Amino acid sequence: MNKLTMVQALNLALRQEMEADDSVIVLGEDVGMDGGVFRVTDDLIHRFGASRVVDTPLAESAIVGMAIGMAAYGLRPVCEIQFSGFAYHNFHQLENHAARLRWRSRGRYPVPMVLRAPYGAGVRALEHHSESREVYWAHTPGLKTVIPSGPRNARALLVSAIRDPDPVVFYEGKALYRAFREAVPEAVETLPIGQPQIAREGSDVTLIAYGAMVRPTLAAAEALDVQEGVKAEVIDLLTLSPLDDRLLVESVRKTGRAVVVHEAPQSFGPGAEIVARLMEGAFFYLEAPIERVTGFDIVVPLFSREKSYLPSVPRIVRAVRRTLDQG
Amino acid sequence: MNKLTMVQALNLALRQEMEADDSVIVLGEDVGMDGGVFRVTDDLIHRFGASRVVDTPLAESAIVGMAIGMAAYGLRPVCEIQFSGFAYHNFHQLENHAARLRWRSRGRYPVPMVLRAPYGAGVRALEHHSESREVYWAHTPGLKTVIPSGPRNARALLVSAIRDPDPVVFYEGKALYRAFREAVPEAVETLPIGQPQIAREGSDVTLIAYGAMVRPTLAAAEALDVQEGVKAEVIDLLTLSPLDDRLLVESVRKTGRAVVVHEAPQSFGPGAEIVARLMEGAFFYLEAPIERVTGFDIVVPLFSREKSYLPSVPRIVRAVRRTLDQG
Amino acid sequence: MPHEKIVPDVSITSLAILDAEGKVDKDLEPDIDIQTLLKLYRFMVLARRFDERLVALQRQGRIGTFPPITGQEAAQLGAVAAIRPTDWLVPSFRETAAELWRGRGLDNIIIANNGLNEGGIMPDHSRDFPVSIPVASQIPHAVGLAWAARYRQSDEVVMVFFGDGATSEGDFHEAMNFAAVFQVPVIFVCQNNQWAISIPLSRQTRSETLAQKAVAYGMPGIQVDGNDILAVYAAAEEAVARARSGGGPTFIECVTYRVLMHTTADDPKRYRSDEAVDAWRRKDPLIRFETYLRAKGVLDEAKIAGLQSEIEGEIKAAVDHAEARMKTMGDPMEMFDHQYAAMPPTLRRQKAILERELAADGREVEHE
Amino acid sequence: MPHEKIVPDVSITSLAILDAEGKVDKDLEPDIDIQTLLKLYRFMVLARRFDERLVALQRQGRIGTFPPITGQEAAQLGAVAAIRPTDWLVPSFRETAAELWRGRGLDNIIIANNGLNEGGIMPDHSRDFPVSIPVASQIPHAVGLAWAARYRQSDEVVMVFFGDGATSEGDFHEAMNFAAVFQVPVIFVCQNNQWAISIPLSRQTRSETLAQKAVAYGMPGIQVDGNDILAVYAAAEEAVARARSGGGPTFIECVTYRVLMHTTADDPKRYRSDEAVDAWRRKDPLIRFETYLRAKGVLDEAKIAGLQSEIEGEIKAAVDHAEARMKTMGDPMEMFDHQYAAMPPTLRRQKAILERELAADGREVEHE
Ligand SMILES: Cc1ncc(C[n+]2csc(CCOP(=O)(O)OP(=O)(O)O)c2C)c(N)n1
Ligand SMILES: Cc1ncc(C[n+]2csc(CCOP(=O)(O)OP(=O)(O)O)c2C)c(N)n1
Ligand SMILES: [Mg+2]
Ligand SMILES: [Mg+2]
Repeated sequence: MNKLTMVQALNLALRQEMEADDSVIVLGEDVGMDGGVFRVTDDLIHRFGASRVVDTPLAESAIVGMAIGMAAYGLRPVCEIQFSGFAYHNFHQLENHAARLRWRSRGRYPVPMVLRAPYGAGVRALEHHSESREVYWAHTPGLKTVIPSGPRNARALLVSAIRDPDPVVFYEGKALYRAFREAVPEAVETLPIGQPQIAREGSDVTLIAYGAMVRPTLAAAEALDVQEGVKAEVIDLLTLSPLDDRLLVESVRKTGRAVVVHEAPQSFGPGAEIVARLMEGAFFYLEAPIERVTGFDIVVPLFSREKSYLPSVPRIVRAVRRTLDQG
Repeated sequence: MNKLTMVQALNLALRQEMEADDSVIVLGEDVGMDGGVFRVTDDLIHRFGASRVVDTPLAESAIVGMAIGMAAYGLRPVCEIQFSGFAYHNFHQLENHAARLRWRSRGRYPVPMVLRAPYGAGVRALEHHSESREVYWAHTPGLKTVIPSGPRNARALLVSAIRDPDPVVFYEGKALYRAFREAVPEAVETLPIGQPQIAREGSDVTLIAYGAMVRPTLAAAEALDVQEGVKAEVIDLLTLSPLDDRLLVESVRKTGRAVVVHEAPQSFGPGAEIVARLMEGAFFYLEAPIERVTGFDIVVPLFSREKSYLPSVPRIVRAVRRTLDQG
Repeated sequence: MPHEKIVPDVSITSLAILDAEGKVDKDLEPDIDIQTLLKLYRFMVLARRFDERLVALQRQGRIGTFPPITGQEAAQLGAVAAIRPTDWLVPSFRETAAELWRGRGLDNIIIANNGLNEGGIMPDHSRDFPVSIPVASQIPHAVGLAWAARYRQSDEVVMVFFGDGATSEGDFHEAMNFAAVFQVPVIFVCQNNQWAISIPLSRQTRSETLAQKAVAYGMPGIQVDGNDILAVYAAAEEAVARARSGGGPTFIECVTYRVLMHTTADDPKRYRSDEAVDAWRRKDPLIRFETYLRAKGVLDEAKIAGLQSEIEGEIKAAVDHAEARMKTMGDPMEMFDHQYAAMPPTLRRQKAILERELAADGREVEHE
Repeated sequence: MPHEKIVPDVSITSLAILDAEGKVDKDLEPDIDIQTLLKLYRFMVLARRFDERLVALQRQGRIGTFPPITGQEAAQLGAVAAIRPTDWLVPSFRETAAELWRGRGLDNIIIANNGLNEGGIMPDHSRDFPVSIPVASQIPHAVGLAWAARYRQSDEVVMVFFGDGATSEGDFHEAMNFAAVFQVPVIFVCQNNQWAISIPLSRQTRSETLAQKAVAYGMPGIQVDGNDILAVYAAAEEAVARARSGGGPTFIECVTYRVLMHTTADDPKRYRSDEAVDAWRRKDPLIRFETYLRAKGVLDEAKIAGLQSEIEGEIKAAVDHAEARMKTMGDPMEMFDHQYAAMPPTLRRQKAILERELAADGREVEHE
C-alpha cells in the first residue's frame, strides 16, 4: 500500500470517483490549473478536462448556488471553498437551499453535493485562515458535517460523501494535510457517514475528539498510559452531525469519565453537545464532571500566538488527570 | 405607566435613543416609509427624516457592511434584517468584520452597531420566517447576542445594546411582538447586557429559557406550583452570549435539577452550552440529568405543523416531572 | 490612445409591440398560432381570477399570507410560454401565473398557502423548482441547472424569474457573472414591478434601466413592456433560441407593476398613492391582450363569457378539492420526512419523543 | 416606441497620459508640483525595494506568507496621492504602497507579517482601515464611512481598493449599488492586475472592461492605464473632486499586472507563462515614471543613486527595529485583548485558564 499524505489521499478519492462516475464534477476557485491552493485537486484538470474541473470566478455564494443547481439536475458536484473562513459568504445558500431543497420539494430534488473546505489552525497562515467553526453547519438541519482525522479515513469518507444522497460539509484539517503519511489502499474504500470510531481502546476515561485534534488526543492517551498507566479510550467522531452518540454513551458508561477536545471556541462549541448527550445518556455513570479542552472564545490569534491558543498534549493530559482526581 | 406591546416598546427605545443621540441611525429594508414589516420603526422617518431612517436597497450584506463603516466612523447604526432567516446573507460581514474590527485594529475601530432581527416561530408565517438559530451568533467571538422576553426588558435591553461599544445581535421573538402588553415607563431604562435574571424564584428545580420561550416556561412553573406544589425557579437568560453562568450555577447548586427550554434545534443548540456550564459548575449538586425541551433537528415545518414543533407548557411540565422523578 | 471611448456600443433596447390601447405593431407581431394565443389568454384570465380568489380566501382566514400577482400576468406568461415542457423553470415566490402554465395544480397552491409541506409535492418528471423565498437566492441554481444540462449535452434551457429588488442582491450579480463566463443557457427574466415591498425602483438602483445591468457581464440585455404579452413573448423567444443554440444567457427586464399589496400582510397605503396604482391599472395587460384578440377576430363576447364561467368552475372545484384533501393532511409526524434520504439515529429518537409527547398531550386532553 | 435604443450613451473611456516609453501627452499632463512628483517617485522606489526585501525575508523564514505588490506601484500611489490625510483609505490586502504613502510604518508591516496582532496597531487619528483579507468584503465599509462623513457634513471622501477578482463577489455589487443610490463620496479603485491567484481576467468576467461594470449602477466609470501614474492620478483627482463636491461615487479601473506570485505561498508557473510576465515587465510603471521625470529635468542619475541608498538604509533600519521590537512582543495573554471593550466573565475565566496552563507548561518543561 502506498503511504500517502492527506492531500494525496483526498486527491486519490476525487480521481477515482471521477473515473467511476461522470456525474462527479469539481468546481471552485483555483481548483483547475492551480490544482487548488493546497493541491488537493492537483492534476485533475489534466485528467478530466476543464468541463469537469471547473475554475470559477471568485464568488463563494455562486459556487455553492451553482452546485445546488447541478446536484438538483442529477450531477454530484464537489465544490471547494478555499478556506472555511470564507464559507460564511455562502452560508445562506447552504442553509436556505442545500439543506432544504429535498425537504421543500418533498424529495423531488435531493442535493447530493459536497462542500470541501480546509479548516483549523496550525499552519502559520493569515487572518481568517485558521478558524474551526464547524458548529455552524452541525447546528443546521439538513446538512451532514464530516471531519476526517488522517489520510486513510479522509479518503474513505470523501468517497462516501461524494456518494451520499445529501449535502455534506467536509472539513479538512489543514494542519493534517502534510503532517504525516498513512498507508492508503489503491482499491476504493468507504466509511459510513454518521459513525464515530474507537481510535484507541481504554477503560479509565473516554477522550473524544475529531479532525486535527485526534492526534494530540491520541498522544495524550499514550503519554498517560506510559507515564501513569492510565488507560484512556479515544473516540474519533469522524462525523460531527448528524451525531450518533451511542458509541460515546457506551464508552462513558464504562469509564465514568470524559474529556472532550476541539480547537473551536468553547462556548456553544461542539463539546457542549457532546457533554449534553452524555448528560442524557450516561449521567448516572459519571464519576466526575466532563472536561472540555478547547479553543477560547476569541478570534484565533495571528500565527505567532497560535500555539498557545490550540489544545496541546500537556493540556489534555492535565485535564484527564483533573477528571481522574475528582469524584 | 403605559401598557405597551413589544413592538411599541422597541419603537419607544429607538425613538428616545435617536432623540438623545444624533449618532443613532436606523437602516434596513422597509424601515422608513413602511415603518418596518412589523412596525418596529413606525413613524421614525417622520420624526427624524430620511437621513436618519434609511430605507436601503435589498441587500443584507451591504446593510451590515455599511453599518460597520458607519460604526467605525463613530455613528451608532441600528440595522434591521427583516427576518433572521435572511441574516445568513450577511454572515461573513458579521463574522469577518463586525466581530473583529476592534480586535484587528487594536482598538482603533470599535463597531458599536446593533443588528435587530425578528426570530422564531408562532406567527403562521412562510418558510424561512420561523427559525431560531441564535447559536450561530452566540458561537461567534466578538459578538454579543441579546434576546429579550417581553416589552419592558426588550426596551431596556435595546437601549443598552445601542449604547454598547460592541456589536450586538438583537433577536426579537416575533411571537412576542403583539402577544401581550406590559407597563413600560416613559423614562429611559437600561438593563445590563450579559446578565441573566431570575424571572421566578423557586427551590425544587431550575428552568432556564430566553426569548419567546420564557412565557411557556413561566406558565409551566405556575402549573407545577398550582397542581403539585413544585416550586420551580425560572431563569431568563436575556443575554445568550457572552454567557454569564454564575446565576445558573448558583440556582442549580440550590435545586439540584434543571430543564433548559428553547425553540432552536436541539443538537449543537444553546441548551447544550447551558448543560455544559452546569456540568462544569454544579455537577456535584445534580440529582438528575438536565433535560432539554427544544425544537427538533429539522427544518421548522410550515405553519400548520408549527404547534407540534414548538416546546409547549405540557411538554415542559412533563420534563420537569421526569427530572423530579429521577435521582 | 488617451481618453479614448472604449465601449462605444452598449446596445440596450426597449421593445413594445402592443400599445396601451391594444393596437399591434404589425412589423414586430410575433407569429403565434391561434390556439396558443387563446391558451395564453385563458391562463391570463385564470391567473387573475385565481389571484382574486386567493385574496378572498386569505381575508376569510382560509389560507395564510400570500403574494398576489395581479398585473404581472403578461410578464410571466409571455416568458414562460417560450420554453418547452422539457426546459426548466426556476421561480421566485411571485410566479403563480407561470407555475399554473407549467401545470402546477391550483389545489397544490392552496395547500401550500395553508402552511402544509404537502403543497410542495411535485411529480418526479417535473422540471420546475419549488418557490424560493429568499430574494435572488434561486438565481445561481438556474446557472447550475443550465451548466448541468449543457454538460449532459441536452438542449434544455433554464428560465429563472426574479424581481427588481432582487437585482440589488449579491446573488443576482454572482449568478449573472457566472452565466456569462460559462455561457450557459439561462434566460434571466426580471419582473420589474417597480416595488420591493415599500421600496420604489428609484431607491433600489440609480441606473436608468435594469436592462443595462447586463452590460456589466458582457451579456445581451433587453427591456420590454412587461404588460405587453406579445413583446415579452418575442423577447423571450429570441433569448430562448439563442440559449438553445449555444449563444449563452440573456437578461430580460419586463417593465410591469405590482397592482396589489406585496403580500396580504402588507398595507401599500403606507408608502404609495392610489393614483400611481390607477395609472397602471389602465395599462392592464389582460385588457390589452383581449383587445388584440378581439381585433384579430379570434375572441368575442360569447367566448369570453364561456371562458369566464369555465374558469370560475375550475377554481371552485380546486378550492373544494383542496379543502377536502387537507382534511386528510397535517399529521405532525410528517415533519421528520424528507430531511435526509435516510433518517439518522438522532432524528429517529426525536421522532419517537414527539410521538410520546403527542400521545401524552392526547391523554391530558382526555383527562380534562 | 418599439425596439427603441434606450441607453444610447454609456460613456466608458480609457485614459493614458504617459506612453510605454515614458513620453507624456502634453494636453492631458496633470498639474502636479515637483515636490509631489518626487515624493511619488520616492514612494514608488520605496515600495518596490521593500517588496523585494519582504520576499527575501519570507524566503529566509523571517516573516510569514505575504502578497507582493511589484508592478502595481503606480496604480496605488497615483490613486492615493489624490486624497487628503483627513480622507479615508480602505485597503484590501495588496496595498502596501498606498499604506506606506499614508504613513504606515515599515516595521508595523513586518510585525504584522510575523503573525503578531501588534502589527495592526494604528494611531488614534488614523483614517485608514486595517488590511482586509476576505475579498471584496471591505467595499461596503467604504460606503458606510462615506455615508457617515456626509451625514456629519464633513467634506471627507473615502477611497477603497480591491482587485479584478473582487468584482465577482456579491459585496462588490451591493456596495457599488448602495454608493450610487445614496450618492456618497466614495472612489472605487479596482487594481485590475489580470489575475486572481490562478484565474485570469477572461475567466473572471466576460465583460470587455471592468470599467463598464459601472453602467449597471448608473455611476461614472473610467479605465486607466494603471502603470501610468499620471493617468491614475488624473482620473483619481477628477473622481475625488466630484465626490467631495457632492457628485457621488466613481469607479476607476486601473489596468496593471501582478508581476510576482499571488503570495509567497503561490507558484505562478503552474498557470501562466513567463513570456506574458516579461511583456508586462517591460511596461514597468517605475521606469516609465523615471523617464518622464528625467525628461522633465527633475531627476538625474545622482539623485536616483542618493535616493536608492537612502531607501536601502531606511528599509534596513526598519527591519532591525522591527526585529528588535518583536523580541518584546508575543505575550500569549494578549490574545484576550480587544475582543470586547470590557472583558466578559467567561473570557476572564478562560484567560485565567490559559495563565494556569502556561504556568503548568512552564513547570513541566522545568521538570524535564
Ligand atoms: C434575502 C431576503 N431578504 C428579504 C426578504 C423579504 N422580502 C420578501 S419579498 C421582498 C421584496 C422583493 O422585491 P422584488 O425582488 O422586487 O420582488 P417582488 O416582491 O416585487 O415580486 C423582501 C424584501 C426576503 N424574502 N429575502
Ligand atoms: C472571500 C474570499 N475568497 C477567497 C479568498 C482567497 N483569495 C485571496 S486573494 C484571492 C484572489 C484575489 O484576486 P483579486 O481580487 O484580483 O486581487 P489580487 O490578489 O489580484 O490583488 C483569493 C481567491 C479570500 N481571501 N476571500
Ligand atoms: Mg418588485
Ligand atoms: Mg487581481
